[in-house]
Amino acid sequence: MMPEMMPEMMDESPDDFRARARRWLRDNVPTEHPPVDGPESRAYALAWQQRQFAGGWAGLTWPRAYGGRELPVLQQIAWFEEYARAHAPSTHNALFVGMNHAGPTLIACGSDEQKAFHLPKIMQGDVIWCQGFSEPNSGSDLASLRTRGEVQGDELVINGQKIWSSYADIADYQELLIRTDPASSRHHGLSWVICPMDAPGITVRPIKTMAGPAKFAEVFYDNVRIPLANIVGGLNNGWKTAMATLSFERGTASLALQISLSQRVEELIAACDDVALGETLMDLRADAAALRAMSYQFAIKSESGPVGSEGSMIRLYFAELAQRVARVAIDIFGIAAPEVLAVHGLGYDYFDAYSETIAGGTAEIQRNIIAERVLGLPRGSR
Amino acid sequence: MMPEMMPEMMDESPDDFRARARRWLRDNVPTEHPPVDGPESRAYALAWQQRQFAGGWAGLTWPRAYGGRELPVLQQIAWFEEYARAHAPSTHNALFVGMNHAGPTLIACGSDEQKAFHLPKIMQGDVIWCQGFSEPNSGSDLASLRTRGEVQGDELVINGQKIWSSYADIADYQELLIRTDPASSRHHGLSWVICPMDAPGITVRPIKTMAGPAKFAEVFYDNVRIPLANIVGGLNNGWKTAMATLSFERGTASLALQISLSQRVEELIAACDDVALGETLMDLRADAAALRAMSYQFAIKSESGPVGSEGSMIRLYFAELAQRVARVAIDIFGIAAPEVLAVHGLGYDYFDAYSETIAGGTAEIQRNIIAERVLGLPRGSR
Amino acid sequence: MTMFHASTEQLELIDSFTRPLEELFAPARLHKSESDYGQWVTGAEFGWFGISLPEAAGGIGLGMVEEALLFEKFGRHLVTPGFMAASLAAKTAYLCGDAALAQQILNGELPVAMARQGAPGAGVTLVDAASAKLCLVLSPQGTALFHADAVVERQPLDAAQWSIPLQSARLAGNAAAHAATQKIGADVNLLLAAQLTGIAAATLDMAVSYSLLRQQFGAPIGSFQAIKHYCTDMAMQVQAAKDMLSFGAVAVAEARDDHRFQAASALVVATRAAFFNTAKNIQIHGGMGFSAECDAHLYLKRAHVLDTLAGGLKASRAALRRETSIFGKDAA
Amino acid sequence: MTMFHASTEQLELIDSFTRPLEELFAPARLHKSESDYGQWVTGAEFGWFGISLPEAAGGIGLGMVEEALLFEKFGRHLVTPGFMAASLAAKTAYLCGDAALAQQILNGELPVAMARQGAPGAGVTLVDAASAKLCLVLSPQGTALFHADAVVERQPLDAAQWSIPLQSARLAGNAAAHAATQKIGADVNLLLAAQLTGIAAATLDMAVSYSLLRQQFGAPIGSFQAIKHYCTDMAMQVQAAKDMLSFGAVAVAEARDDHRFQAASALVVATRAAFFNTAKNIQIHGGMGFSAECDAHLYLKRAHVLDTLAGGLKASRAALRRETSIFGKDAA
Repeated sequence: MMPEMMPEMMDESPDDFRARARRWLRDNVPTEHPPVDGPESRAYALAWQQRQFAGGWAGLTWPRAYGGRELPVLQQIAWFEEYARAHAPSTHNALFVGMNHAGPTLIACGSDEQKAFHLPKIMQGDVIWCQGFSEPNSGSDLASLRTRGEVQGDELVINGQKIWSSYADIADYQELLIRTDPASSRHHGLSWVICPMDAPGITVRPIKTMAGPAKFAEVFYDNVRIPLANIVGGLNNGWKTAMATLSFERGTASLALQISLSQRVEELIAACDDVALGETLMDLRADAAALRAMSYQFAIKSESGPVGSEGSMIRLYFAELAQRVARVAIDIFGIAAPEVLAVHGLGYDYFDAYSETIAGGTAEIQRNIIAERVLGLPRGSR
Repeated sequence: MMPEMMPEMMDESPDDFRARARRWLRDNVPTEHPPVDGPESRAYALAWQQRQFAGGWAGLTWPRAYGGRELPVLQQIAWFEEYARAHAPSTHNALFVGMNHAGPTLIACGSDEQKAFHLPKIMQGDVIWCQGFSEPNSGSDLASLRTRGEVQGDELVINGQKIWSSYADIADYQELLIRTDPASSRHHGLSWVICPMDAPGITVRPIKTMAGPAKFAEVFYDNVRIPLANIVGGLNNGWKTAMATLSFERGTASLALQISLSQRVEELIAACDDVALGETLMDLRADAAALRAMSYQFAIKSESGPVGSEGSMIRLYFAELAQRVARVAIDIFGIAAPEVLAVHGLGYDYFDAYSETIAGGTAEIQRNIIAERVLGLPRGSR
Repeated sequence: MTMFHASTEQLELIDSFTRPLEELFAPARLHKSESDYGQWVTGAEFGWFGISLPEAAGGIGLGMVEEALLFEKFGRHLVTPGFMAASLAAKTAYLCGDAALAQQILNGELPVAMARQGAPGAGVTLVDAASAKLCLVLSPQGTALFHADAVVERQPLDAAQWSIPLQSARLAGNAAAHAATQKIGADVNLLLAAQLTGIAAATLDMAVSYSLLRQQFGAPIGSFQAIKHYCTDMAMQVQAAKDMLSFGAVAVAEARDDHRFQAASALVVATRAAFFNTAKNIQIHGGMGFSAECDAHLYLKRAHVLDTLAGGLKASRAALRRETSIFGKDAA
Repeated sequence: MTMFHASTEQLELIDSFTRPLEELFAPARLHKSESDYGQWVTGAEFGWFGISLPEAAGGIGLGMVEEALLFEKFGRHLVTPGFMAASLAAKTAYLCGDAALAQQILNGELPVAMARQGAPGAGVTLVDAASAKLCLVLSPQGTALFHADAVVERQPLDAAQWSIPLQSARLAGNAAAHAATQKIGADVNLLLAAQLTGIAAATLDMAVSYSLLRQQFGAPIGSFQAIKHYCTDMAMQVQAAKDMLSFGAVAVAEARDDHRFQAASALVVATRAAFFNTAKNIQIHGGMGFSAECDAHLYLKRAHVLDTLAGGLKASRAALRRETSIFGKDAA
């Protein structure tokens, strides 16, 4: 299925692009609320992705060769802004890993075969991906991971355990980071592997969170056999591949979330008549505006070459702003109000916000990374 | 000169004690504002100490043998509360080191001769003491200090440099911490020495601070000769002696300041009609009450035996509360108001408050100490 | 001798008095059942509802210092706010001269739930009320004890979200209180502060233990400065909350002039301590702290419930504003 | 192509345009003399007062993006707010049609001081005004340009305290403005935000340099996590303030619908960044940071002066409240 191709897209103005996006979203955004977890959330996410793809709105910056639109990142931002404005389903859903981690990683490091096979499936809403990086003893210290893949012929035999794998229970594929050189340590000797979740030997145990839904899971690997051809970026070169993924996550992947955060702040401003909280809300309003300005800057810079660890700063700024917004919301509405919890996966859930400074590397580790890589401060022990 | 001894003091009730303190303060607190630095501040501080001693209010908890009153620490607290309530001159003046560092250290570690000679002089307002611990390269890392004292016969010959020595330019004596074992490192091989500030070879260079007054000084030692008899607590045992001093500082020494902070908060509450700041002020009011409760608890415990590093917590809590109070004051009054700066050395000066988390060991080092000694967390690199 | 803080004897007494908590009220129980009403009779039998009422009235005959220490333990164990409701209800009935009602509450015959009303006529938030026969309503007007039936139009909120049954409801227009008083505001503040202090203390302990245990980068995370400083900040919050609670409880017990000021301060300090510590505890526990299996979120959620019963931090600050500090300008 | 941020070319242009700052306006100069009026003519000669005015009017003919970048540099070098007064005064005169007055200001013939008035009839705070011939008064009513004599009853505040001459004063009752406008509120906010951003950036640089240099416990203090995290927080403040400034300046330059919202946001973000970073910079410098010899306090004090000229953070927030975000409810 090819996306509908508007003839005017080639040379339409930014304003026209926006207007067209707004119209499409007005007519197509689902009115029913997204299910929070389980098979229903899979079906919902895939259907919504399929509709976007059919409308020509999926993979806006992805390569044309694999069905993407190869548009400038500012168009992508404009789309996200209209997307958030239209209260479209949160991008932080079951499609997130595919669209924002795995897809971009394949674009950057995948072989032609890998790209040709997987990118269209992701874009068209055929598959769900999940992440397999963290381990019980390697939370913030990713380089210490121990799940191992032994090369046997043209296969890897994988044994070990992953944790905090979001949507693993409903995923088709996993981006799996494992130790493939048994003699290696730290960030050497790892490989980034495409793991089909239906491979024999995989057991998934969902983890309920303090926010309620079981979005995360533990994944156990018992002699799971995966072809060597599923390695992305080269055997024992997984750290570099993984860093590419993380830099995407930390950069623009959360753009739509960032923008919907601005919107959330405006809702709170409208709902709040408390003077002291009103001052706090003005700080949040300004900070959300700054976050948008930072994201634009990052996106613009990322078009003219690889960007550094500044993405980590934006990610952390977003995480802490999201927590401050969630906290003010509960101060305004109280614990009994539906405006506070389970607000349809839009990232506004007060409890969910606690994960923002934990998932994808704790805020403390992010601060170390920024201090060392952006500011050039010396490594010390942590 | 012996202090006036009220016959009823022996068995007067706490309420009577308070009432008597209040009457005396009402009649005796100087009306003129204390000079902030220089010889005038010396004369003012000594005269006020002499008046308190003559009234029977100096050295309330000090040993009777040396002219003190040996009263329970709760009487001392009651005195400080009445003292602050009467807007008496800040205890953080030129007498502070003598009354709160050097005096208590001598009581704890001094020889009978040292106590007999120095304690009455301090209590009676005859002398000013200053501290000589920090060095330019040993700020928070006190154990790294390098000013050395070489034993020659019955004398120490001292060479080196100290910094952040408050009131050194007007002091008679200095509590001086130096390295007396040249082969030693870190906290071994130090000695705590009584250094007469008129000894040949001493040069004092006052340091102006961001708050204006030159309360601090650098002190240079060029072959300064001091009798071995001036060592307190034993040769090469200075770390232990110094820690005794610091524990006093971190415990009850700041009691009067803590209490005047409560008073300051009440002044701000009376002056502020801003709703948002009003909420902040209620937090400060409650926190100042908690500080008082903590200080009482510390004082009560310290009477039944040595107290641990909890004093560090109180000191840090005070420091950060003082900064928050100073910040709200400037938010209420603005930068052009006399209520913000140089408020007569009462510790309310907005700029002065910046030193609270630096002087006597930075807040960061204090947090390490608390984590390791109070909570039992493992030492790491800093 | 003038007292300012709880004595060692009082601390030891309450330690022994609350020994059953370890077994009966392990916080992890809340992963399975959100309500403590199964333990209601146990609470009554231990005398926990009447610690500060005279023995002649069926109480234990101790004072507010002991009661504050007891409820600090209750906070640590996330005991239902119903126990606080029972204690305050018995006291309200007793003060209003209804000794029989007080006795029934103390016996455990009439389980009590607690509700908060923001303003007269406004709705109430009702906590853990399924089995309650009575409802103690806190409001700016004081403490009022109603028959449970007086709380109507109950709309359940998802219990799993807050790890305790919550309902939004309304006081029936014609409801008459069995008993009501404005005299125990300081007691209310102390019991809330005590439980919040217990939560702050328990999460500090959890955080320190985990920091010693959890290894990352080849060392316990407690050896890293960031974690150390979090723990220190938590410890300072606990120290402030505990000493303020103890100081406030003695002031109330001795009926000192400043007792209402001290109790209100205790609530403001303890509420902030509980929120700070429960959040930092989750952060220190990392991904584990965010999982439902970990106890960390139970403490956070309970802090919110207790804060809601207090009317919110804003209301607690407003209550403090109405008091006069002994260091106020007019005090000199 | 739609612009959202300052271009590389604009950044480079301003870099070259401000090269003299390094030599002429080293922040340490303020340890000796608090006023920059000795450099007034220099500022005029460099064209710094009219960067965004048309060349025909005697300006440089660039826009608000370049002007914001220029004033960010001025913030870094703690250049007197008088330069901001000159720029805004020239613009006010120009917009009111008084080209001759604008020209005299641009020439440096008429030095300008800046004053803040909280409300009509209220007193003003006057900054660095000794040699000024004109006074630009900022108030919620807009920007008004007076003869310096119109500012009366001047009471000097201790200049040494704030490292710049400050006076509290009053606008004479019969004073008539030479020119006044309500149209350049966004420009005012941007120039204030720019200087505060420069302060935040300069103190970040100072803190990082010192953290690399200063040794304690046998290692540079920048290797300790607490210092690292302070520096990171400072860097995030700078990144937010800089990008917000650049984004806001482009919005103003392109007269976008949301330009006032963006400029007001820039001021709120930059003010908090400046206060956060100047305070943390002092803390990181330890005892040295508290000494008068160190530059650290100069930045803190200037942040307060600029915030005062903005009317205070509270007023800046109130100004932001009056604007509508493009993400407001009614925007959809």
